Amino acid sequence: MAVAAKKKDKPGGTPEPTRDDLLGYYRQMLLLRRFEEKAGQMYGMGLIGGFCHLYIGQEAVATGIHAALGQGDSVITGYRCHAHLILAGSDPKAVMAELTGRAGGVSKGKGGSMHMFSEKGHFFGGHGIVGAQVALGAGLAFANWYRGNDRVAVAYFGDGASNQGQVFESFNMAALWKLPAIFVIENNQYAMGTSTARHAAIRELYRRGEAFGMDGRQVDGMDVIAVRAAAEDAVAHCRSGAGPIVLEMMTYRYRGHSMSDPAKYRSKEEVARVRAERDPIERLRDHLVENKFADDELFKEIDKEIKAIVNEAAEFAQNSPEPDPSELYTDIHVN
Amino acid sequence: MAVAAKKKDKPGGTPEPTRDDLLGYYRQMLLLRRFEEKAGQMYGMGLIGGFCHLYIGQEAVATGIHAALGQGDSVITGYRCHAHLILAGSDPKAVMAELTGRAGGVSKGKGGSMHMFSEKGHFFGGHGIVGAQVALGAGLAFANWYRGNDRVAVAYFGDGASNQGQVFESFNMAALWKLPAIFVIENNQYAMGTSTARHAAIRELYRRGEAFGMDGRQVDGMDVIAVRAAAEDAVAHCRSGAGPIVLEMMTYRYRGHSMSDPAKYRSKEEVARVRAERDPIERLRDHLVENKFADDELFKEIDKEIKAIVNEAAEFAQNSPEPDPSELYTDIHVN
Amino acid sequence: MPVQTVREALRDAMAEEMRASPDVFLMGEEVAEYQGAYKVSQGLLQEFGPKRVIDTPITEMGFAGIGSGAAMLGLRPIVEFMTFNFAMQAIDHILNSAAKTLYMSGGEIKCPIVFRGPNGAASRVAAQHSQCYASWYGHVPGLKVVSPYSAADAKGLLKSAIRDPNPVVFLENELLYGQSSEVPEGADVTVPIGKASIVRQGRDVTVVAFSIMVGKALQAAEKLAADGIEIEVIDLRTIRPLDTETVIASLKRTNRLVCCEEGWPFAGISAEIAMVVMEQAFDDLDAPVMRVTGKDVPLPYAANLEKLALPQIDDIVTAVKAVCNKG
Amino acid sequence: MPVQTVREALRDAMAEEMRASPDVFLMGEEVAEYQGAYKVSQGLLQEFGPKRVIDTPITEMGFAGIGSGAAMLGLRPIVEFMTFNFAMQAIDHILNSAAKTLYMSGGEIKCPIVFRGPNGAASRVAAQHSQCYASWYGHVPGLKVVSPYSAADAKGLLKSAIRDPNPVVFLENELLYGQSSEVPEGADVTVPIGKASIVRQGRDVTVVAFSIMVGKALQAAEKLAADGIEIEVIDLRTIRPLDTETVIASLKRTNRLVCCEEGWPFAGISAEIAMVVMEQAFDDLDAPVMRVTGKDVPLPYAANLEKLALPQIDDIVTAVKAVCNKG
Ligand SMILES: Cc1ncc(C[n+]2csc(CCOP(=O)(O)OP(=O)(O)O)c2C)c(N)n1
Ligand SMILES: Cc1ncc(C[n+]2csc(CCOP(=O)(O)OP(=O)(O)O)c2C)c(N)n1
Ligand SMILES: [Mg+2]
Ligand SMILES: [Mg+2]
Repeated sequence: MAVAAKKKDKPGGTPEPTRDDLLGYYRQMLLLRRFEEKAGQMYGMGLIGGFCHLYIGQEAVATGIHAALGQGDSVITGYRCHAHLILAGSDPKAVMAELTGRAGGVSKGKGGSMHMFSEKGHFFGGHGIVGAQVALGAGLAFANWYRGNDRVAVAYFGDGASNQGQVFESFNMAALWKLPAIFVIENNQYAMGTSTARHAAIRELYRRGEAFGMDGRQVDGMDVIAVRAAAEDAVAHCRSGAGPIVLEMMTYRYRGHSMSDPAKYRSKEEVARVRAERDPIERLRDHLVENKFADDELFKEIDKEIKAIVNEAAEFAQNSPEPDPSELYTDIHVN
Repeated sequence: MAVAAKKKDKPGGTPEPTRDDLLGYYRQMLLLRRFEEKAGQMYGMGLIGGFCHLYIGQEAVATGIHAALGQGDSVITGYRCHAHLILAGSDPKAVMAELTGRAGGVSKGKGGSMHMFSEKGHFFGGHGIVGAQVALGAGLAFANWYRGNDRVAVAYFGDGASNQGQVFESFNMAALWKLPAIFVIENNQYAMGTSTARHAAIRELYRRGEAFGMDGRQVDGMDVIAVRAAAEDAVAHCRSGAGPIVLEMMTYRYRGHSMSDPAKYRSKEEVARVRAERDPIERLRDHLVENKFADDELFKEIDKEIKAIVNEAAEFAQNSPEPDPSELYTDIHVN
Repeated sequence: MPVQTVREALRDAMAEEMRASPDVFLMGEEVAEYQGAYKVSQGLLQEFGPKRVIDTPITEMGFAGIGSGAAMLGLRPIVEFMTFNFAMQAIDHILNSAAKTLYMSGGEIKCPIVFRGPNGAASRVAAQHSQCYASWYGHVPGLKVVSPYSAADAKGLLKSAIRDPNPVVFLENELLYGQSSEVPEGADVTVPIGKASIVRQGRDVTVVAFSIMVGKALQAAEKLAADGIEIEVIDLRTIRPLDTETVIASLKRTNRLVCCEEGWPFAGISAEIAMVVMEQAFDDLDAPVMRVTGKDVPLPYAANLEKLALPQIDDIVTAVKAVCNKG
Repeated sequence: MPVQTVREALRDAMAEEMRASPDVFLMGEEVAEYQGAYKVSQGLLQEFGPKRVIDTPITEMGFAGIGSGAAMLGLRPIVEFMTFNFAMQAIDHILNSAAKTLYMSGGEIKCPIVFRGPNGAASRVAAQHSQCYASWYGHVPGLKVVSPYSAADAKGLLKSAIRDPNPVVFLENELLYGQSSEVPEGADVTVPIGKASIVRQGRDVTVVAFSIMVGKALQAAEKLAADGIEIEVIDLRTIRPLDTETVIASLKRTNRLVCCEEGWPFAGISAEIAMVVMEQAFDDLDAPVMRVTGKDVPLPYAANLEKLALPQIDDIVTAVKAVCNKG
């Protein structure tokens, strides 16, 4: 493991990821996966209520994009938000405690799985209404544009959400005003039980901005290195003042839409095939091994490390008290 | 005038307009123009209230499209609807009486200039909310598709309306289900005071359906023959089951957005130039003369005929009584 | 009488009306292949095929408009919103297109459409997924607004709504879907829109409720009966037109009134009823009308806070006792 | 004191707040080059330039979302709707994004935004352009809802709304834009949100109104005074939070109450006030509360029907006399 990777320039002009970078992504993706697995278990135990949408399978997307962002760039997404929040720097303990609805949760237990935020981490939710985050995300980009800084805003949304009218309204205004917005479509092939072919008239979702002259790119969203590279280009594009851009991330979710979805609309084989052939964590692991950046021992170490974090989060989330009843009437208004 | 024009086939496969066709369009366009001019006068006299959006300058669009439609095809548009309603067969008297809010109005005086309908004429309004008619129009097409007949539905909307999210939502569903919908963008260069360049990120509005694999065509909307030809192709496309299509009609309105708009956002010269060079009625007149289809005498006759219709309408609209007070509580529900 | 869940009753109502008229169809997110997000449309795709049971993209504004347009051309759409929270994206069409067009057209253009789906709080789905829209839609002339409690009413009222030549907003409740009660058989059995139902008779206090609150009121009735207080429970069933006659007649017997609703208090259904009582039965009141409503806060996720935010059986008991002591 | 139109007062409020903070900006349809569809933003583009006075496409949902997002990142957007009828396309963002996020985030994410524009009926614009949204927005916790009558209140309240760290829905009235009244000078003069104002004192009947109905109530007061009836006119000014204290205190003096609003009756502001009176001042009533509202119909276009549909001065006079005769 002593071999340090040299930062090479890749075609886009930004440096290739180093060994440390890659090991970092591996750690992050593994944390996201284990965190979600634990959340799934806790849901099964009745410790988490309501809707709970897991990110399992899609880890490379948020991880790769996050790798390309800098301090002060903003992020927003929908209800499938645990991963994005953790990457934005929130303590897994507080995220898990939000899922259990406890006082120690990031939203004091008042938002739950779908509505989590971190002002410090420039993470603006966690929104339950499909499509809403796209206009809000354009608004975050607008604020940066208005202030004349070089910050960008990333709005994540699903393939299903990409049909929403407000997405197109936002694209038009973002393109018209050249807002520094990166619109990331997490195309996991399904909107709940409806496959892309059944909800989108044509399936190349990266083309959704063409009517507004917006560039779009399709990216292998199961390859964290490819995601990072595309994100770096997109960030550079936005920071240069060239306006918004669409990234369609081809990805897949292994679990049901939410914990209550048995996912009968696809075959077990389809899921198994993706897991076997495209799993983002396995692929990065292979890459790390091939490049001799890591060995079994290190992976074991990381496993242990991650397990500890997740267990600690689960424990905290179960032991954190429920919010004080007086919290019912706080945070309705800022005073 | 004895020379009958032979119906020739034009490239699209449908016959060229005959002399009778052309004279018919001339009559229709002139009626629309004079009707609107009269409405403008009556507005100035305080006989018409609220908002009143005139169609002056755009006559070739609705006239040319109407020429391509058959019995049972449906039409819907926005608030700039007097012309479309008259073409759908409503009596100009009843249309003008609606503008004055009288019992003899097509909507019994309850809808006014922006909300007029004709069930018999398959004309579904007259809608005051920008963009709403596009989804509703897709619904009319849906009904035909559902019933398996070969009727089409035309939804007219403005360049400003073409940015509305529900337009894209409708496009997607129309394309996904292959609905027989003709989406006609009446691009008159302005949404109220905002020029296309200032409200649309790219100005080729006929491309708005591309992200859904929908065909789109740009048409000279000041040339009734070109409009008719494009409309015939579009109707044939829809009737064949090929799904929806977009027609962008390049047109111009001579008056302000509504009667209360002084239209300071453009120069008098700009308007004068269009009037001089592209006026749809003048152009058809020239065409008729060139082809020896009509002479001054006939034009005078037509003028007189139209004037009589419009004057009669104005008279009726002034003398029709106000609706009975009991009408306040009718038509809230069908019983 | 056979016993059914509300879910089955709603499904049967749609199936029967779809059998009766080829113009009736169902569209919405996940209504076809998925059989409904809450399985309300179970089996409909299989029986009626994909042209009459249609999965839509997640574009509420668009498909509410498409449904309304199709209704204007004479079809009888049932538009399912996965929940009514998402209908806010479509509300312009529900009001401006569906509710107002008949009037604006002087009676020319009809819009026979049903907008249905779960309304109000489910379990732990927090602020964006839990709003009650009864008073919003109830506010609007041109709409009919229905919100049943029992399985029989769910079926009979949904059938009436589908047959109604006007736009109807049909507010269901997710927590009721699994509840069972007796449902009369026969494709001709309907329940009229606009009629409340006295679901328990009592002489002491009139308690008005709708949807899930009817169940809570009935449970409160048991508790109160143990204390010797007999409440009359009225299930409004329809929000617009509101059956004020039944409410006032009951009030004239009991002289005391408590109104229950799950939604927020401000300008809610309870407020409307208080106003109607002012107008029609002020002198019959032995005590002021009281309301039991959701708290005036966005619904929190935490289990303990959620319980505090929603009106509970004991809140009804307390309010009933309060109006009894007073006056 | 200088006299200004409501239109000028609103413009000055925006201009002063934009001078005071670079974070304040105005966006909406035709607000910049056109100077506002109703000329409320006259001169603002010239003073502040196109980055702070922004013409948007006709995409209410999109720009309400963009505004809300910008507010979450700390800007202070003023979002103008050409009229509030068009805000129905944006209402999901007003509620689910702007109003609920602070609560859902446990106080983490603020959304200091003003949604403003004309509300209710203008003149002869018919059903789709004339709705009053006071009770809808008033229903919703997380929002503040303001609806001024006078020029001074329009200015002072809009300044407060812009400075408020919460989402504020600011309901103007097109017919009032041209009305003039005295406006105190000084960029520091504001009017607090949440405080009603007694605009005429009287001992006999309390008449509550807001927006354009305040003027009608004041005119009714003149007529009634000629008949020896002195009404106290309260201008609510804010719908949420409602200043029930001022209303109840007045009612305790007069013992009679008439509520006026232009909107539809069902579950309106009047209904809410009737309920509050039930809760807080039942024993002070010498007569039932009465309401004077718009008729329960979509607004018709015809001049005579429009007049019948909207509440008129004489309707207030009649209602006041009715509550005087009673009890
Ligand atoms: C406006 C709206 N309509 C419907 C829903 C219910 N809903 C939640 S998630 C979802 C599917 C979204 O699919 P997609 O956008 O592909 O995102 P994914 O869940 O795959 O990440 C639906 C229908 C909602 N929350 N909001
Ligand atoms: C949703 C909505 N927003 C705003 C308005 C106000 N409005 C009416 S017409 C109009 C301009 C529309 O322009 P365009 O679509 O180009 O049609 P045109 O008037 O040129 O025919 C606007 C902003 C409205 N009626 N509905
Ligand atoms: Mg998806
Ligand atoms: Mg235009």
